[in-house]
Amino acid sequence: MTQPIVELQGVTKSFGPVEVLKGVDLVAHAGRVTALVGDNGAGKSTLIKGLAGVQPYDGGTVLFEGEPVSLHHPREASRLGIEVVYQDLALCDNLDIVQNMFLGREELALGTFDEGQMEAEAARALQTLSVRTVKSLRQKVASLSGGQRQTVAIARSVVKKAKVVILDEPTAALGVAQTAQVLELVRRLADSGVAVIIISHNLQDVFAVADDISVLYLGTMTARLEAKDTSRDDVVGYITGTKTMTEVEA
Amino acid sequence: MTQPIVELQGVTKSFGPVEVLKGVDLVAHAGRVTALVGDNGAGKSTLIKGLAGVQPYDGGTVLFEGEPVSLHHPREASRLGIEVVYQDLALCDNLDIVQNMFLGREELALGTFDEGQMEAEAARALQTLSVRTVKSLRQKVASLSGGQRQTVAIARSVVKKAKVVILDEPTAALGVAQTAQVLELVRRLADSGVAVIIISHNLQDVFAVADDISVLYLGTMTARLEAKDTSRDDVVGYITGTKTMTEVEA
Amino acid sequence: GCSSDSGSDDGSSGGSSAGSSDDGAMMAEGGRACIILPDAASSPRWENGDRPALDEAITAAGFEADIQNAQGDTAKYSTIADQMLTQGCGVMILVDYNGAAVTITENAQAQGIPVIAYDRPIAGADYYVSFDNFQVGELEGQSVVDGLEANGVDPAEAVVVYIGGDPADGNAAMFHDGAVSVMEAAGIEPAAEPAGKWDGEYSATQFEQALTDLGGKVDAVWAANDTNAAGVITVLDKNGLTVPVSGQDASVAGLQNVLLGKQAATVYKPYQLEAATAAELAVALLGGEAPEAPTSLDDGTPFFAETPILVGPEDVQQVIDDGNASYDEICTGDVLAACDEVGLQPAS
Amino acid sequence: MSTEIEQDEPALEVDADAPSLLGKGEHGGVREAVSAYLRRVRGGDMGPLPAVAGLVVLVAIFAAANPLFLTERNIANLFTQAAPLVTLGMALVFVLLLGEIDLSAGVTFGVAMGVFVKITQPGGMPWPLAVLVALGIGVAVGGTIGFFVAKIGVPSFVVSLGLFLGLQGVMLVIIGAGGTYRLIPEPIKAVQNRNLPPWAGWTMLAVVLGILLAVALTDRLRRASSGAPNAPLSIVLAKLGVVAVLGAALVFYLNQNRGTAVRTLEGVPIVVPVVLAILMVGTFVLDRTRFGRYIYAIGGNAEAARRAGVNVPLVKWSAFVVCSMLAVVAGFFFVSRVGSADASTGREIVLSGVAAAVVGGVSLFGGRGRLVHAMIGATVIAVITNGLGLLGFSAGANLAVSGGVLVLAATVDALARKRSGAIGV
Amino acid sequence: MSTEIEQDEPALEVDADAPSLLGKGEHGGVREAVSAYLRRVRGGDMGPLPAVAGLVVLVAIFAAANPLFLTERNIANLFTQAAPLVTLGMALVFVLLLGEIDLSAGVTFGVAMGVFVKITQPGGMPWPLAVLVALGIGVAVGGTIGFFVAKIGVPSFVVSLGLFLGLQGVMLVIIGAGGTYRLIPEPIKAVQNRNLPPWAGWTMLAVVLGILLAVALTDRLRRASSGAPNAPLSIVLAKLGVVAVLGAALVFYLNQNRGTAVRTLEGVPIVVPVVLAILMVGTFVLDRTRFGRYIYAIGGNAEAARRAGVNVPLVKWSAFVVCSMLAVVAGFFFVSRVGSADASTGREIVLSGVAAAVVGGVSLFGGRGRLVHAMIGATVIAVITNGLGLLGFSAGANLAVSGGVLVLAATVDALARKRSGAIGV
Ligand SMILES: Nc1ncnc2c1ncn2[C@@H]1O[C@H](COP(=O)(O)OP(=O)(O)OP(=O)(O)O)[C@@H](O)[C@H]1O
Ligand SMILES: Nc1ncnc2c1ncn2[C@@H]1O[C@H](COP(=O)(O)OP(=O)(O)OP(=O)(O)O)[C@@H](O)[C@H]1O
Ligand SMILES: [Mg+2]
Ligand SMILES: [Mg+2]
Repeated sequence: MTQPIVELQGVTKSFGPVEVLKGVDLVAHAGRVTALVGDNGAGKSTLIKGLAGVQPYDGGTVLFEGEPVSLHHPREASRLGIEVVYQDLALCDNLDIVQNMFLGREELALGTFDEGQMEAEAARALQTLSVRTVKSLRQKVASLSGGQRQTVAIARSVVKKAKVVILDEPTAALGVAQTAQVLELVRRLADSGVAVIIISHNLQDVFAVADDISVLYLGTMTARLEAKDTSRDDVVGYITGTKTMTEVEA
Repeated sequence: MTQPIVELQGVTKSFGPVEVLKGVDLVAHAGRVTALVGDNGAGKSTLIKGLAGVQPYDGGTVLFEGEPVSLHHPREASRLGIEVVYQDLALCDNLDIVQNMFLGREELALGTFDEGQMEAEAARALQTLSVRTVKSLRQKVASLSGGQRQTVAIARSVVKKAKVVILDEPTAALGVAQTAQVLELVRRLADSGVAVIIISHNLQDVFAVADDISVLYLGTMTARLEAKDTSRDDVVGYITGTKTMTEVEA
Repeated sequence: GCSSDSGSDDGSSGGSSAGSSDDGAMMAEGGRACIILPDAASSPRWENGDRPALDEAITAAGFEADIQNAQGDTAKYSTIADQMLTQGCGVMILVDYNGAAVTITENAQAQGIPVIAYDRPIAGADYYVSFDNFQVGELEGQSVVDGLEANGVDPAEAVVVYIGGDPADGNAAMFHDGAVSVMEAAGIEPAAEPAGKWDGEYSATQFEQALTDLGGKVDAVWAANDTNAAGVITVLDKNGLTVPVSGQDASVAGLQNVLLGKQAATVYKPYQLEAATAAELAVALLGGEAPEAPTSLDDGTPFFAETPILVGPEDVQQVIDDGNASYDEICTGDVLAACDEVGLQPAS
Repeated sequence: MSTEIEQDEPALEVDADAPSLLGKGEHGGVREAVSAYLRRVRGGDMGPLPAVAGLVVLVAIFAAANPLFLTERNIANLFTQAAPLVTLGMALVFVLLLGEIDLSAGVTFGVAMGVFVKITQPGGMPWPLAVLVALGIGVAVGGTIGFFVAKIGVPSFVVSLGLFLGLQGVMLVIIGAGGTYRLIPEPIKAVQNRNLPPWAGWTMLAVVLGILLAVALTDRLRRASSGAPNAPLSIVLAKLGVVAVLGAALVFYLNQNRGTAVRTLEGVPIVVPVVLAILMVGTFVLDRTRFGRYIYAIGGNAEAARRAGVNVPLVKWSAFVVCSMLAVVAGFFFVSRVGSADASTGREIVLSGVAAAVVGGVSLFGGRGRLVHAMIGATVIAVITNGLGLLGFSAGANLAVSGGVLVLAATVDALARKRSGAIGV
Repeated sequence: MSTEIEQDEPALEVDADAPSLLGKGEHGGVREAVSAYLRRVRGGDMGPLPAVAGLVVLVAIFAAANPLFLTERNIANLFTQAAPLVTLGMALVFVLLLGEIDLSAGVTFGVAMGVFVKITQPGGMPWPLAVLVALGIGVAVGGTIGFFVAKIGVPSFVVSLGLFLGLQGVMLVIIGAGGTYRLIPEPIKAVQNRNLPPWAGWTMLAVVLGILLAVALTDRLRRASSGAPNAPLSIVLAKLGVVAVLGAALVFYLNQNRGTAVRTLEGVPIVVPVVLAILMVGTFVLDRTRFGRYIYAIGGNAEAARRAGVNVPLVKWSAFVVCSMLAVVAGFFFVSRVGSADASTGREIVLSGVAAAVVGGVSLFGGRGRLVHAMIGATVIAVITNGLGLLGFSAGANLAVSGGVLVLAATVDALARKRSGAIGV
């Protein structure tokens, strides 16, 4: 197989006395969808926050396109082309939809904001995601429904061309149609050469979209599988710890 | 059929210019699980926030055990025996798990808190929900994972005996095992005579647990079905608005 | 009341306790003068005038001076006093700040330390050394009355605005009462007396509003000090008016305004006089004597009174000669001509 | 069912069933715009409206109590009296939006003015250079606070309180013997004490309207070119019309002779265009540049802003620098009014500055507020002082009434917001 | 796979696979407890540790600079000097925990003391009655602020600033311009100026230890009876032991004669047990009653508290009342020290009170902090004033140094928290 675009080697992370990641390896390849699954509190979000530079790892190595990189700040991840949709969404409630979608990546013209351009792009991104009920692009995100907020967060990650897109439970609050659109979006992102890492508890979604499945169990990676070679029951076994394996070559 | 425990008649709600609920009817019976489904932004959360007294309705009538009641404050709902798990969870990040679970309903002995009692009850409630990864009951909820937070919010609703339990997307962030436990909990609550209203986008879960299904579409109730008489595709049709019906007697 | 005899007893007992102490740091006790100044912002005199003057005089007599400033905070005032008493004092010179010195006086006297009330009266003090603040007010009032008469305005008819100081400050009340006593005698009724504060900007606003209310007509302003006068004068300038304005402190701006004819006069309180008297008294007390005061207050406190001086343009030279203002700072720019007119010279 | 768009970005498939949101809820002419605005207001999006309402009520009361209140002369007074507080309030908005506070803003300008007044004594530095020195002091103080707050993470309340104390010490050393120094440079004195000639007042109004029109038209062109819909031109023109009418009334009023029989006094006070310029530039920065946007974002959710790649410490630091610099400008208006600087200059004003912003509708918790809110709030406070000054209460009554009226003004705001039932979620 | 429990509540099925969380992570003896504590500290849960560290550093510096600093006499001074600020800081904690502020706390006690001192002039009211009147004034002021904040929703910054102004006006009316009244009632004077006899100091210590032990043991019994595990008794005893040793050292030290040869001065100042009682009762209320718990909940997430059925307005209102009442108590300590009250009493202290709480580790944004934090923070500030007072700087230098040291003290706290990398969420 080709060189992975992102490779984590033995990353660790503790919060005070609590060891959350105990030496985790993970790879993600361009053009493939890697699903990261695991029980609640297994450490999935912590793992990807480290990759996003939001909560730097305590130890271990991160290779990006084969080079070791430092990820101590979200800007560093952003510069490498890593885009993240966080589980807690991380939106500014006092800003509107367009402002949130372009935060940190505003379109400028003549030194000031090109609002028209941003609105047009935001409208297209939301349309892509089957958003029907939003009243206006200038609505503050504080007044959005749970699913609408999630859609805005996802749309944020596609308005900028990225090399790696990480989605932490992106469909948790989404309706049927929106979920289908997001899964389709994920597939298309991967097909266009982006490495996608998706965290989800919905194994149906995982099997629908993922190429590789990595299972995190209590802070250690207990399985690395190809989706086509495994089954739902197997994966559930790894997640709940009733099954263990020696690592496969992914 | 018996008298419904909760009955909404033509409730309406607007946020400034935006009409979110356009005269909605809903009934919930003791001992039955009523699923409330609908697209993102359909108004589900707004509907149940009205019932919880958090965001009072603008118009319409609420009957509780046949009597019209006023619901202008969460305490009024609480006094009637209505317990709610909110989609945005509504936890105090600076308090620990036990403190959050018993907020507003602390166990007192000799005029001060009976912490031992509360810890014991909290431990049992969490164990019921298959929580494995929480480090201590005295952990602040700010440091919990998404699923752990959701579990705490759900556990909150069961430490007090209620007549009506409302769950707004309770399994969105939960793992496989925890989801199963919550669905089982819902079933058992209903079996013990509680009226349960559950909001979910996961139709599989809905069909697994619900007796009645009500579909909200753009602020109007477009269908009221018995789960055993309908199918997934039908429900999807109502949700996305491609199907409409004259109301059935539930 | 405290007679000068008891002061003498206290002085000697302070000395004896120092002698009996085996702590090296306590040795200074008998020879230390502890001085608390009230604040630094209301007037520059405390830090720039009194502090060096007292320090010099007492140090020159071979004693130690511990001088601190309460910075307009009564709690801090008490803290400083505690700290001083911790280190030991042979005599205390206190400038009261909003009553903070009362308890300290009692505490000090309980330890046998005589207390000199400096510049502001303190109930129960052993001595009082001060300019007479009522007299300061009288001089201010006099300057207003004289100014009106010089302009040919009948005081009884004149439109006079009163811009006082902070009403919470006891001295402000004395300045006010002194000034009013003179002005009232001359037949002046206040045309407006807005709320006061030791604050130039606030005074400017209050005066501007009073002026508006008076339809832009004013004949004189009683301003309690130079800072307040400066705010008033700016508003007068803006309206193209020049009327007699009073003031005190002989600050640079005040003296300049006097020279320019924008301020009638400023009351000059050469604190060197005050400081010299207090220092002399303190040195005597440290040496175990109990000097007699020329007068006493109503409650019997021995009183060394100093006389304030009204400074018009011709009197500025005296302030410069005393070293309380510098010719170079005053006589610059537009003021230079006015300086030359009255023949001002740098201090020799 | 879905169409594909070819573009640079990863191919996105638009759901043709889903409507495009572009321009949704933003169409309609003047009438629609007005009714939409009214609905928004009823819906809780009040903006500075309650503060304006409070202002109108206050003005009405004072006008009834004293007929001199609405004279040209008093209105002109009001502008110059309010200018320092308005500017200080605007300065504080930059840090309040972050959820921070700067208690030292007043003494910062005190120190800057102490230095300025002292170095511009005759024979000293030329005043334009001294202005730069004063602004430099602002930068230094703001930079210090910003360093401790943004880089080290000390609460701004404590840092700025420390500087509030420390700078008073510095002030004592600077001002030293002599206590009070007269302000010498005529141009600085003129700011608060001279007026524009009548024609210049009209020119000022024309320039303001021209800028507003130019900005609006550029915006429209740009939006049109990216395919985003524009509100109807009539709305833009209507808004400008309102500004033009109010502005013209004011300029006309202030151009009346408000002097005495012997001495004319007329025209817009010089400070007015200066404050307007600060308001316009500042609003531009907050609304249309990354710096401004990031200030709002940090105030709303600092962690979200950080995750979006915003350099949070740098933005915070810069906001403190801007705040202190604008505070120094407020200081110039202040000494220009007083005509002198002493060791207590600026010590009292800062709480009023914060109150001005809050009364105008700026949130102390960050993320909500605009410069114009601070301006309106400061005007409310200035009107209270001004009006009470005309009524000539005693000090005790004056203080009691000021405090009471301040609370009432804020109550109007709070009640309006509450009645409209604006609940965040 | 699962067992069923019979109970009143809706039947719950416990997942036997899932571990019970009861007592998890809370076992172990003294050694484990210490190492767990150290890990918690490294993990960012610093509590008041940085403030204590700052305090120790400050004390070391001042002790080195002046040998008198550590004398019994100065330590006793320190207690009485710190008492008003400590109490005011504790008062403010009640509102700071809500994310609110009370700028009027100082003048509130000013007014109460003005009235108290005036009505207890010879021939006036008996002092115990007058104490009730003063506390009643606290209730009235706190109730007023609480009404505007909790019921109407006006920001507390503005309401309390309004009262800060308004009450000064009231003060002027009560006391009269320039007036000063001496404090007459001996018992009130004694609080700050007399000491407990040595035996009473030891009794006080014994009572404190007895209460702590009794509370700890009741807790253990109760926990045991509901099946919740208890920490080993050794930990409880070890903690009590530390308190006993520190307390005994202090009592012993303060019982030394610190007077002059002619006049003995010994014993714990009376104010110390009073402040301790307030600390203990207040901590009890905040930690173990609904009122206290709800204050934290509202400060953490007011909407969540509201949804949980907490009567948010009532709790907020009560917190303001408690704050003002405790402020009045601080006022008694203040006048007892100063010996008189005048129209400016309490005008300056409030910002220091807030700074004390913040330096000690109380968050201005609500939800985080304890009374003991305010106590430590206030002690830091009192030590600064006390220590600088011994060094005899000029006013300018004194102010500059105080400000600088305050910022440094806060920096220690911020750096400690930062280094430990405590990130929320
Ligand atoms: N700041 C923190 N301090 C202490 N513990 C933390 C902190 N953040 C996370 N944890 C703990 O680390 C563990 C892993 O959390 P994480 O959020 O990574 O879980 P997750 O796999 O994303 O779970 P979920 O599926 O519920 O989102 C949890 O037990 C959580 O309690
Ligand atoms: N405070 C508010 N102000 C304005 N609009 C609001 C507000 N709260 C909700 N809305 C709007 O009301 C509509 C319904 O919101 P609601 O949260 O009830 O949706 P929902 O059915 O729960 O959706 P989801 O499945 O995404 O949670 C949405 O379009 C939302 O934007
Ligand atoms: Mg997670
Ligand atoms: Mg919802």
